[in-house]
Amino acid sequence: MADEDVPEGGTIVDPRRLHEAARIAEALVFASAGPVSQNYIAERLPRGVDVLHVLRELKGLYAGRGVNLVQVDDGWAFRTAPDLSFVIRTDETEVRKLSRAALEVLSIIAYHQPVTRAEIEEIRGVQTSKGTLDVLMEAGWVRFRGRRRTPGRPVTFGTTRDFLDHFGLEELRDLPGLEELKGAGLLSGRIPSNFQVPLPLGEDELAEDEDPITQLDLEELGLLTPGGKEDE
Amino acid sequence: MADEDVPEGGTIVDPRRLHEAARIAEALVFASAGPVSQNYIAERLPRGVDVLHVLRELKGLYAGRGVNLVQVDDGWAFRTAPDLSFVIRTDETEVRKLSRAALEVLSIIAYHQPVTRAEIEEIRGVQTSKGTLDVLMEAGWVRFRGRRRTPGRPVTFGTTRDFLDHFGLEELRDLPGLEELKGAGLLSGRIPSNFQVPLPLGEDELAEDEDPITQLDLEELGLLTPGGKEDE
Amino acid sequence: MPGPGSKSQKNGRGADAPMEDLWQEGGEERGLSEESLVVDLAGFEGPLDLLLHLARTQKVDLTRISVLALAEQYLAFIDKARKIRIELAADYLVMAAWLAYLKSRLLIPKQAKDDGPTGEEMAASLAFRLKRLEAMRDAATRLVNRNRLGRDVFARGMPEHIPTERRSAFEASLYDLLNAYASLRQRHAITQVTIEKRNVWSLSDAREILSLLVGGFADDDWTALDHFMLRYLTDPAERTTAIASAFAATLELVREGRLELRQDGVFQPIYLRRGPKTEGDDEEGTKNG
Repeated sequence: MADEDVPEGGTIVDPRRLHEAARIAEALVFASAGPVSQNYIAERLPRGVDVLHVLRELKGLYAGRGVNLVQVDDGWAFRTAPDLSFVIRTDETEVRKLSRAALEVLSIIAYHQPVTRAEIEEIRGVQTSKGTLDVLMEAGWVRFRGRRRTPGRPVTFGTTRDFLDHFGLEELRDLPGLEELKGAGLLSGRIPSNFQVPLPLGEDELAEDEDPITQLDLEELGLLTPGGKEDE
Repeated sequence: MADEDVPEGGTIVDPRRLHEAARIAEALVFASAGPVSQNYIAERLPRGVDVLHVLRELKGLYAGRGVNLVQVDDGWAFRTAPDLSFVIRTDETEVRKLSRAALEVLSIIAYHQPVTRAEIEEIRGVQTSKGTLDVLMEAGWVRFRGRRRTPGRPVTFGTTRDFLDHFGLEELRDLPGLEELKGAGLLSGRIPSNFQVPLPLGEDELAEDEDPITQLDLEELGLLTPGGKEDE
Repeated sequence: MPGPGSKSQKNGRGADAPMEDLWQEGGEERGLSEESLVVDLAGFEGPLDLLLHLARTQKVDLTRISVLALAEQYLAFIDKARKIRIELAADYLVMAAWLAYLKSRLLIPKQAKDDGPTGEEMAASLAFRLKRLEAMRDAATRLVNRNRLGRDVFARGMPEHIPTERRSAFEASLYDLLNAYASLRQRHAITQVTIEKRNVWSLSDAREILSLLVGGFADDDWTALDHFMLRYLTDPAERTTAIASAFAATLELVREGRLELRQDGVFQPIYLRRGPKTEGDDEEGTKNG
């Protein structure tokens, strides 16, 4: 109180008004996408309130807490307390959004499983880069299911239990069908009458022309990632 | 971490440790824009600390401030106090505008979930135009929930945590007027027995048949909109 | 960050802000005014919406409306609409038929051995549906007027960290997945559409055929275009295209002097006969196939 600098018109000292001013300053700094300048805050405080006083009070209030009010460049910002960085900066990798291509491949695998890579490419009409399938395998959503009993014995892909968990599905049959995709507006009415959305085959069932995949197959195909990273 | 003196299931009451736990919780929630789940916080608190206790204390601490701690479903988030919106809102702040139909569908889904598309249409008496559900799902407020265990296994819709977050609801039970609507039988799909319409003619004859009108009856009566007819 | 020059002081929306303000098509006129029964269905979302609007004009609790009076109002409305030839969607007519039936059930005493629902039950179910729809609309209004994130309350503007409990390092929602699948399949479905081959007579086909035929005409013999097309066309689906192309071809042949045309009046048959330049001069154009 002693070192208060008094602006024109005198300083408000009414605690209720000061509290209100502090609330405003607090909310402004919190919601802002960058440090907020002192002037910007001052313009929004009740007339006659000393902005610096309010901010210093706030700074003191937050000093011992998990979040601190700090002065950055020309403005004010909230930052988590430096000593708590160990909780915030965890070992987690940053969550990445799945790319459009990966989403497409994943959805084809989900609906058309068991499906071979050639079939995926046929449905998409473009070549699928190796990386896309790798990403989906790495995410733990896609797995090798078996091998098709056709020349070349191509590997078939399917989805995993983690896939169902992540997308909140109880079973594959819960994937919306043609009518439901239309009903939800995801498919427009302008589709040919012979258009079909397949009913995916359950995870554990093997298709008639499908053999289960074996460890040997995986090794033979060179599909095992270095370091024996396969989970099951 | 090293709280070996805490008995199984016991809770820490040492104020210093509680304060430390509060700081961590505060920092975790503060650092994130979206709600942080209670489990996530619990895993990062010192062992033996009752996470709910800590969060409730924090909630009380922030209650009168410019930033409040709010609960959203199983998560916690800091939000600016609603009464300060006038200071924070800028010309750029724009929330998604919904069409009248979309808003109606959204509230039907919120109050009747899990609900099928046919049921939504039955309540509104019109077919849901393509794109209405699509818009709601894209906004992240509505999701496919599962399938109804009835013939045809229709897909059901429900709301998301983002929906709760956006409309400032802690949980679905906080939907405005939910209890009254339930009490009035308006959410059950069945006509409550007290829903008697006095006859303009003053007919005395009482119906012997006291069964409530069932969904099946409504279908027979043609009261159900054509929405469900295509379900093969 | 809140930009300078924000002039937000005044537009703080209270909880009682009218819903219309918040709708996209806010302030849209309803199709019906209470006094003058102006027939216009544009503002209504189906028959139930119209009925609800009519019921509100009774200004009583929906549990106590006179369903009979409501049915009559609706039927009167539909009649009026039909009189001035407004095209009514089928569901409005279905509702009208049902209400007419309901009316008869309410007016005629219940028969002793009648298994169907009584008029009262039917009326109750209608009143219930109206009440439920109204309740949902009220709920929507209350919902939209709540303190909304991004409008009334705000999240941390400068998040430092996105917590995740997902073990997977990738994020995608079911909606993203389904949307990707649906648009992919749709894209390909459309590119693969094969338009059914329509049997179309091209102008040159018609010209060729006509030229051949004209050769067979006797001098001064008028032949109706329709008539000689009939000889050729067994498939009725082909007729329109054939006549159109043939007529265009005749005009071309007339210009070249190979054909003459005659029509006695509007919509009368069109007659053809050989023109002055037919004999022998086949050298250009007519036959190149």
